[in-house]
Amino acid sequence: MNNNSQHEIRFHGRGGQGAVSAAALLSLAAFEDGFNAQAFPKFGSERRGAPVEAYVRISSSPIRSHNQIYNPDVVIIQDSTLVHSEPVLEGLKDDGLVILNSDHLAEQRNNYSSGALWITVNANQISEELLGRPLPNTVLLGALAASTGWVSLAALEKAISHHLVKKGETIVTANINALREGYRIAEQQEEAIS
Amino acid sequence: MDTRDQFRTNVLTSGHRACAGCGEAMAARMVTDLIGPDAIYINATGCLQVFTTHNQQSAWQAPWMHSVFANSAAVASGVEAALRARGRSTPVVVQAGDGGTFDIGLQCLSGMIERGHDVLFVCYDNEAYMNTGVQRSSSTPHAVRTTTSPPGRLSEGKHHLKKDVISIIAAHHMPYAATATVAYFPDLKAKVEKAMSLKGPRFLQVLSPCPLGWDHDAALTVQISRLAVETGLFPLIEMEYGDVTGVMRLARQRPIEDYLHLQGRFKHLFGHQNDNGNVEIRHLQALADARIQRYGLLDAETEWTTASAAQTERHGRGGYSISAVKQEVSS
Amino acid sequence: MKMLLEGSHAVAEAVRLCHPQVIAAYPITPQTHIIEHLAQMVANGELSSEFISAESEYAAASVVLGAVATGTRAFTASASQGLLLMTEVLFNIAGLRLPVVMVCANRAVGAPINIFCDHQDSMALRDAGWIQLYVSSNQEAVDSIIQAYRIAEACELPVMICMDGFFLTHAFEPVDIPEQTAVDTFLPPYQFSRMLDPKKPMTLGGGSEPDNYLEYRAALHNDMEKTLDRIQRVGSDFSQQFGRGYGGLVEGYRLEDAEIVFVGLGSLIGAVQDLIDQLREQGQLVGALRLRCFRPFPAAALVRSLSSAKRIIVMEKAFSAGAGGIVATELRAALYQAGLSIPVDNFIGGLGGRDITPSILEQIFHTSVSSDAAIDCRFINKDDMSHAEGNATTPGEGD
Amino acid sequence: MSNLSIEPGSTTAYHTGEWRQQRPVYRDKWPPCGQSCPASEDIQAYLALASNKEWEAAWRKITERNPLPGVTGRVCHHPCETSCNRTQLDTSINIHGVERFLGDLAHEKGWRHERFTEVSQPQKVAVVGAGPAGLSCAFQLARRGYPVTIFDAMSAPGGTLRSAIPDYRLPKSVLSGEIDAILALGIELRLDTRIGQELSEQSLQDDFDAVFLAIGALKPRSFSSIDKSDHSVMSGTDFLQKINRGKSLSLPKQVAVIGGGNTAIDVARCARRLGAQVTVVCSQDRPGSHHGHADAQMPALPQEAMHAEAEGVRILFRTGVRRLVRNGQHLSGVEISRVDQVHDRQGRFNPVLFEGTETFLSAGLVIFAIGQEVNKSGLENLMKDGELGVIIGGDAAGKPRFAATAIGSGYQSAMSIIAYLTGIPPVYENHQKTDVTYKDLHTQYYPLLPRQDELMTEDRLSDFTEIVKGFSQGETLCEASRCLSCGVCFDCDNCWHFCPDAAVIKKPNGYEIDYNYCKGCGICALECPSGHIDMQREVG
Repeated sequence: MNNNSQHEIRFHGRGGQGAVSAAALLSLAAFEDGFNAQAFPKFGSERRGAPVEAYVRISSSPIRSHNQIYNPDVVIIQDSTLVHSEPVLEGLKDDGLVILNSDHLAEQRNNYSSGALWITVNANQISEELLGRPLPNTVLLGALAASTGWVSLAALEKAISHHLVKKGETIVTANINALREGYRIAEQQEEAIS
Repeated sequence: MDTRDQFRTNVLTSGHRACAGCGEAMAARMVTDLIGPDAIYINATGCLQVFTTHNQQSAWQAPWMHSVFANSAAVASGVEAALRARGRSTPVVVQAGDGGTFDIGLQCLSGMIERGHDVLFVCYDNEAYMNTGVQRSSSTPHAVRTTTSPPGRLSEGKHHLKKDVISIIAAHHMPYAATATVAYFPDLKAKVEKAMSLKGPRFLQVLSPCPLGWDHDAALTVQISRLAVETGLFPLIEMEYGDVTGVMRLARQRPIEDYLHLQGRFKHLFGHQNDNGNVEIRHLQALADARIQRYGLLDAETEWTTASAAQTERHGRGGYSISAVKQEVSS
Repeated sequence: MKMLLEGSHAVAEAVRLCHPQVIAAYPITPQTHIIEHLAQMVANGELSSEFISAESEYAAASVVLGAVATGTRAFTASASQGLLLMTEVLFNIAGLRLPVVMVCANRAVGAPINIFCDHQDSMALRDAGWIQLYVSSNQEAVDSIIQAYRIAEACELPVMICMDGFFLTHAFEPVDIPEQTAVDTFLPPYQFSRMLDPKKPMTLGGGSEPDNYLEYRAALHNDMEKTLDRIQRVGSDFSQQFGRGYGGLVEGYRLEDAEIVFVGLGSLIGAVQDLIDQLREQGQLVGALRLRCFRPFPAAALVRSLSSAKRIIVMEKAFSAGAGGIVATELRAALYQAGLSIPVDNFIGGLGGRDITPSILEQIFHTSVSSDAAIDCRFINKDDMSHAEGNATTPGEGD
Repeated sequence: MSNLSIEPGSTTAYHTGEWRQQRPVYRDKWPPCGQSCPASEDIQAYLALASNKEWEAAWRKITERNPLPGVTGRVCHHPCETSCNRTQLDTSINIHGVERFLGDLAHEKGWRHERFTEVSQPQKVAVVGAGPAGLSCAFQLARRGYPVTIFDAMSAPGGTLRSAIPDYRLPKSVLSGEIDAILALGIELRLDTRIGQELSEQSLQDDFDAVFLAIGALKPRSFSSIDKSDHSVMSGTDFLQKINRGKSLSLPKQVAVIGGGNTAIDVARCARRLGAQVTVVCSQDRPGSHHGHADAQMPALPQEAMHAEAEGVRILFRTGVRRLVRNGQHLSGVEISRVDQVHDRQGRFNPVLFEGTETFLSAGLVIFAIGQEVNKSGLENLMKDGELGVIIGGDAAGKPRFAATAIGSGYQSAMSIIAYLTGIPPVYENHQKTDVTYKDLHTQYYPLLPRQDELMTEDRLSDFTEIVKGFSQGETLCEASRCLSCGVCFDCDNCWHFCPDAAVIKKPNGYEIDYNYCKGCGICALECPSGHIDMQREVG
């Protein structure tokens, strides 16, 4: 992965899938790890099912820009159908990373060949098993942590505990389990690729 | 401070520039005298504000503020919230005209009531925009001549009906809403006192004749206010939580012409070649009849009739109220 | 304590520290999160305020008007149509000299309706008699709210903190939330001097005549101008106590020997500063000046900071239809009044939430330096944007 | 920034009174009750005091003019009630009921009259006649410090009040009580003293600086034109005197009373109480009847006539006596006829009888109650015109023969005597006041409340006990409170409440208009219930 002092992550999802929350959790975790961080949604009113974008900047120096992210280091795609309808890969750095929520692992990678590294996680299935409904965001954050190392699993767990505290211990635990599962799968895949 | 009168504070004192015989000045003086100086008064834009605070002089002898036309109920909400935050229980009173109540101020008033602010909102209803030179408001009664509802070849004055604002207000399911008018001081007094004894949003609609806009002799202000009641055009009612809980019954119903004749704003309805004017007079009579029927103003006579409400209290010299006498006699 | 918070949440935290006894608001994107957080704090018992859910922004402004006149500290927030709906009341608050503090989560104004950021809403109220501070980060928003109460209460004039909707209100950023004790020291309890009080009855908001109205309004202008000092002083007091400062009225960036200076307001300045760094690396003598205080207009401070510039580029997210960029126009007047004839290029962009990307900023720079005559007023239109995303050509002429 | 708030009440620096074109003025009017009262009582004032339960003050207000309220409350013909404006609203105030209550209460409580001065004036006044006029005059003089001696031919004071009014209308105890209270002011009373007999005219003139002659009209008008015999015939005054002296009379079964005045009715009712069947022959119409002239109505008080009829007295209206029917000396009855005209062209009482309407009325006794005349015998010198220091009053002055008229006459005479003695002319303040009629009132402000009348005893005929019961305190209060206070402020606060300009200032004793601010709208005048406020054009 690149060694720039600033990382930019772009989330693509649909309203209700938790892309904005995921961005917030990621920035919280990075902040917990001692970095400067910034998270914000692509602005608009929230409509369930509509395409959603969210952005995260992680940096060792203060972040001054409030621009949206046009050249991300990482793109996290929470819904594989978006690959067909939205310019999800636009501006992705040549050596970027795509983390895709899908059950067709190889196929996706082949159809959209680029210089980027693709990690595919069946986050819907995992979240369905662990959370009882398809909420892929924490699974994918685990995958991000595993494949980039920009944030620690511990910091993400803390962010989840903090952020979801109101939803009760069961939800927190399930999400942490989902996070860990995403982390485990991505770790495996990366090993397999490399 | 003006301390000429040892029997009251004169919350609204002399030197104000209302027209001679102003019903609103009279009503406001009555209401504020009954509430007293230990209250905070918020005033909407209008005649009352203009004639009481002219040229760096104020006729008010209580804390008083005017902000703008439409927002008095909201300002009062803020005042009341601030008092609550400071642990004070100073009463908060809004004074507004019919424009500031029926029309431009209705939204803020509705919000204030819905949020349950402990505020008495008093509307001095003179049935048009008098401050700007007599334009029709939604309080202007049917067939009235104003500068924006002028009678002409195709018109007999205002086409639309007077908005039934008391019902709108009472529909908020609020503690107290009542109508009153200057002619019946004992009734007005009872209503102000009742309103002041309650908590939460309260509303008083006080019919206040305007010699200028209604085009009547300055001395007739009280007389016309009385006739508005006695004809049935302006029922005096009390509503609590949306239900009518009190009406002042009429000792007798006066024909509508008795009321209309005294006022220039209805003059165009009389002495017509065609009978459009007569139609409108009959329409006004029908409106009065309908209100009498709706509120049962002529139903079985009770103690509380226009006659008894108009009765005078006797103080000092020969001072004995008739109710006290009755009590004495019966005991 | 340093935390990573959504901007709206950070604002709510700052408001909480100032102990407003009355809060009134009406929801409007992108301000809504601020009042949601405050409502939650009140519901949780973390903030002892009367929270008034007004039935309109007009009423919300009126509620805080009444509350401050009754001797409490109060807060409200709004944006866009809501702010404009408040207009009458906001003028009135200033005319009554009530120290109200509000946040404007800057948003475009319809039609067409648009919920995203620009400055057309607060700029439209520039003549209302409110002090307007435009902040560039959530940290500054937090700090400025605390300062705003002190300024407002010292000057008996209202203060509007303008923060970019979404860019700031919806962004999670690290923010240092000051300690309550520190804020209490900085901001002692306050009661309005002309308070509505039966013990000392006074008449507020009485009528005026041709005879005296002008003197009232002239006094408003003069008193507004006098607040420049106060804003500066409160800024330095704050910086002394909390170790953070924003220059008071204006904030310069690499101005030392700058010949070309970007001037802007709000959160855009971060991207501008990034560009300055980049251009400086290329050897360009550029700098940036952020206008923090727009009302009162800090003409002297601007002239002082810009007197040695050769060219000034003003980036604005608002305009006066039929007249052009507002800041540019006022800046030109200030420079002219000071006898300086520095060309001022005026670009209007970022309207309705459109991002002013780094590459657009760069193009603006090049367009500016390559133009002989000063650019009066140019809208950065869609063609410019598409060009910007593709390659670095100059912005189109179609404005 | 001090100008951002305005001082409270600062508009008072601006005098809106300059706008005014007319000004309201508080002005006491002269209510019709007081105007019509022969004794000039300030009725409105004492009703106001009574309505405030200030009983003693109310009694003192009456006794400023009338020291015999217990008497007049019973026997007065009360023109005040006839003129009362309230009659047009619902029914008149029962003024006499209040008056009687106050008189009786004073007696019960033992309230004493006060002298206005403790100084004793050097001039002495003689009052001849201890009837209502004489007592009234003596009372007024004594209160003002004049030594007064009353002379009366009778052996008890009271004049006709005692001799002519039966007990069932005026108990002797009431009369005596009030007379005693008058005499308690230090008046000397010399009874059984006839001028010209026990005391000479000359010594009266020598010993006193002024003389008031209130000798009444006691001589019964002669009925010799009808019948010369005096068998089974007597005058009403003689009859009443006998009864009032407590003489027991035995009457024939049927008695005819000739006359239509109060004496006739009193006689008839007394005779009724003595067990006779009584018929009154009255040449006038029934009071309140429609036909005929107003002064062709029976002069007796309507309610007295009603009481009499209720007690079984038969009254024949428009009926005159042609002759007495005798069988030798023995009286068998009266021949009566229908009356055409009561008065002749000169307005004198001179009934004309219709021929052919004669009827026979059976009677064992005929009592003539056809009026009295003044008996001047023994007083011929004093009663000469223009005699200095002598004033004639009461019935003797030819005034209408009512107790209240006599009392009023006594007051006026006392004032004249003082004016004569001091040389300072008397002041009559009321005469400068204007009238107040029903249309001057704003009756909307008065609740409708019916008049209360006194209750009657059930068994009236068995003896001479008083038949009309007095008011209770509550009834009195209620009647007093019904007073409209015509033309006189009763502190209702209307002007104070209604003034849109706070230009009416309330004071402990009424109101004051602050003309600095009054804009002259006229509302106070229009809304004043009692018509106490006048509007005047501003001049200059």
